Amino acid sequence: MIDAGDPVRAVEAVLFASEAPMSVDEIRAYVGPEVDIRAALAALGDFYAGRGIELVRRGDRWHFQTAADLAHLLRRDREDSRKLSRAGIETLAIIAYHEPVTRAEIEAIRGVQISKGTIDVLMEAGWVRPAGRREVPGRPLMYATTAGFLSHFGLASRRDLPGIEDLKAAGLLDPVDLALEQLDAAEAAAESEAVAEDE
Amino acid sequence: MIDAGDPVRAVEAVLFASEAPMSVDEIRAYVGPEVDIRAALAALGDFYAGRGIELVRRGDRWHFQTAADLAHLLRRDREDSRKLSRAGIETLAIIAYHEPVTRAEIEAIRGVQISKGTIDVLMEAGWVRPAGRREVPGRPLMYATTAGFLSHFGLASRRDLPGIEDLKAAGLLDPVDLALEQLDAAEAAAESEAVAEDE
Amino acid sequence: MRLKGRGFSTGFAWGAPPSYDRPVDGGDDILKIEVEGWEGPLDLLLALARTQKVDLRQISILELVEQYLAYVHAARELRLELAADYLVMAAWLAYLKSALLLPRNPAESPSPEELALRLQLRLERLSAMREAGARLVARDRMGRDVFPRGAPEGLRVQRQAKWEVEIYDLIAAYGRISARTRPVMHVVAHRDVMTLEAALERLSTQLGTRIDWSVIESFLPEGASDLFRRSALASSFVAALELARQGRLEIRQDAPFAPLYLKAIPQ
Repeated sequence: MIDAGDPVRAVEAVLFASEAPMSVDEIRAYVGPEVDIRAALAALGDFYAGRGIELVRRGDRWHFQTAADLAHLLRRDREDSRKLSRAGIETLAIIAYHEPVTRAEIEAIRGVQISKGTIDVLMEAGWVRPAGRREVPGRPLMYATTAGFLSHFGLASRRDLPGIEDLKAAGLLDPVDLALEQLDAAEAAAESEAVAEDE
Repeated sequence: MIDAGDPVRAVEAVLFASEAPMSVDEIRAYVGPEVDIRAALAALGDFYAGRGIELVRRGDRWHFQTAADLAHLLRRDREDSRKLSRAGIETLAIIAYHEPVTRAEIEAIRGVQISKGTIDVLMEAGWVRPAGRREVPGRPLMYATTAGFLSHFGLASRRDLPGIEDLKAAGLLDPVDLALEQLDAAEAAAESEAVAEDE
Repeated sequence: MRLKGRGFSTGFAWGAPPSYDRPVDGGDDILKIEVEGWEGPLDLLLALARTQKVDLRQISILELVEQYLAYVHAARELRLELAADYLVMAAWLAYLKSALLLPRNPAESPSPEELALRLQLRLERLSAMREAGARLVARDRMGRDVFPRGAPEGLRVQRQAKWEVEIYDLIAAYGRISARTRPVMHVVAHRDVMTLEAALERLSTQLGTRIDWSVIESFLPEGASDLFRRSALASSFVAALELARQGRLEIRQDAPFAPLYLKAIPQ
């Protein structure tokens, strides 16, 4: 039987009441500095393993959610409002596996320009954020994924992206060399336009 | 050890994800007709007894909530240091020197209108309180300072506030010519009488 | 295939070019083309490469080039207006094909083999990303497969403003208000002055008793206060000017700021 003493109860209550995943520091701000929060989280994780509710880690944040294998019970009359276009899914995957990447780099990988709205939709969903500028001519904006992305797709960290180690080993996640990828002048022109748009 | 089998897990997940307390019939609509929901609820109730989360019954509906004795953890105070606006300081000074005063009187003394928010801020800070109504047409609310005001400013009583003479000696009044200073003296006398009256 | 004008419905499909005899799309003899479905020439190349049914690493680039060119050719025969980038890719692939087939020019860099390898890597990367995207969206997703708590109590941060204000600020503010709003009254203190009229009379009278040039100060009353003397001097000077205008006296000054002498003009 788990020790239901104060620290574990406190962390359990705070995470349970929270509207968003919480980092250890955020939890500490509520339960107090003297609590060993990592130990409490470990105890809670063991305790909830296999139950209808699970404690999960997403990035450096923790939260409770329903067990995935019970989705069929809960999904009824909930419709997936976030249907992503094919371009959206690919763009999201490229950002997640290559981050930070510029729009021109995403376009080089996909071999086609992406419409302005594609990244906007991903940002609106809270999965993608601007992440500084690439220090090359034009200083194009770079994009990266967010904590919300990890949490939505059930990833503890980017290392958990499916197959990322294999892709890395195969050299398929090497930085996109725009100069090499630009197979033709037309694409190069299109990309420099896109870069200009980003400004 | 509690049975973490399907019925209990299912009810647990459904109640957890629900946005409102659920009746047995509502739960059944999610988990299926073959499930003994009352038994599952009883098992969950036992299981969560004494934890940071509790299963509670409200009428004929059930829901999870944070343990009542931990409610204090769900709130934390944060102090933001902020500068009181000039209007705020002046209004507080006028209330302190002239209390009880109505808003119209404060404005007459300041020579400038004050916004509604100014007195609200002072009340929120715990320095000013409503102090009855002036028995004149419109019955305007009067304001006075609080014990919190005295303790914040390290005053034993309002009589500790320096009078006009003290302010002058401290160079806190703009230089004025001789005739005006005599006028001040007369007013200061009148004011100290007024203060005495208030005590 | 993206077409200019987008005049085709998304369900449009057309048959494979006659020269194209390889079964595609899982045994289907027809290469179905969603007109709006192709996302650029690379996408089309990847779909064509898939028809080789080998690992992308073992793909025959020459064969792929043939497939692509045949495809573009067929599209043109059908008078479909291909977007420019498809044609640019076709031109580049035709160049690559000839470079791969013709005798090597060793000075040329990058070599045709390297270009072919890059194309293959691009296809691999696009394929990998497409697959990764599919795996990503198939995961247990929040709000679709797993659910957060439906009615969290919520955590509250109570912001308490800690007002930075000292007793000094308060008192200084009151001083400021007092200074600002007290009724402003100007009282001119009573002072002894010699009026112009008095000075005129005094000067006229005294002038008759003097014979020679006399300094103006000698006309001022003896033993008066300093303030009164200054007033008397000013008034006497103006009176002297008036009398000079009337032709009753002369004024002499040897230099700027030198003593001022007065003398009556005999009438």
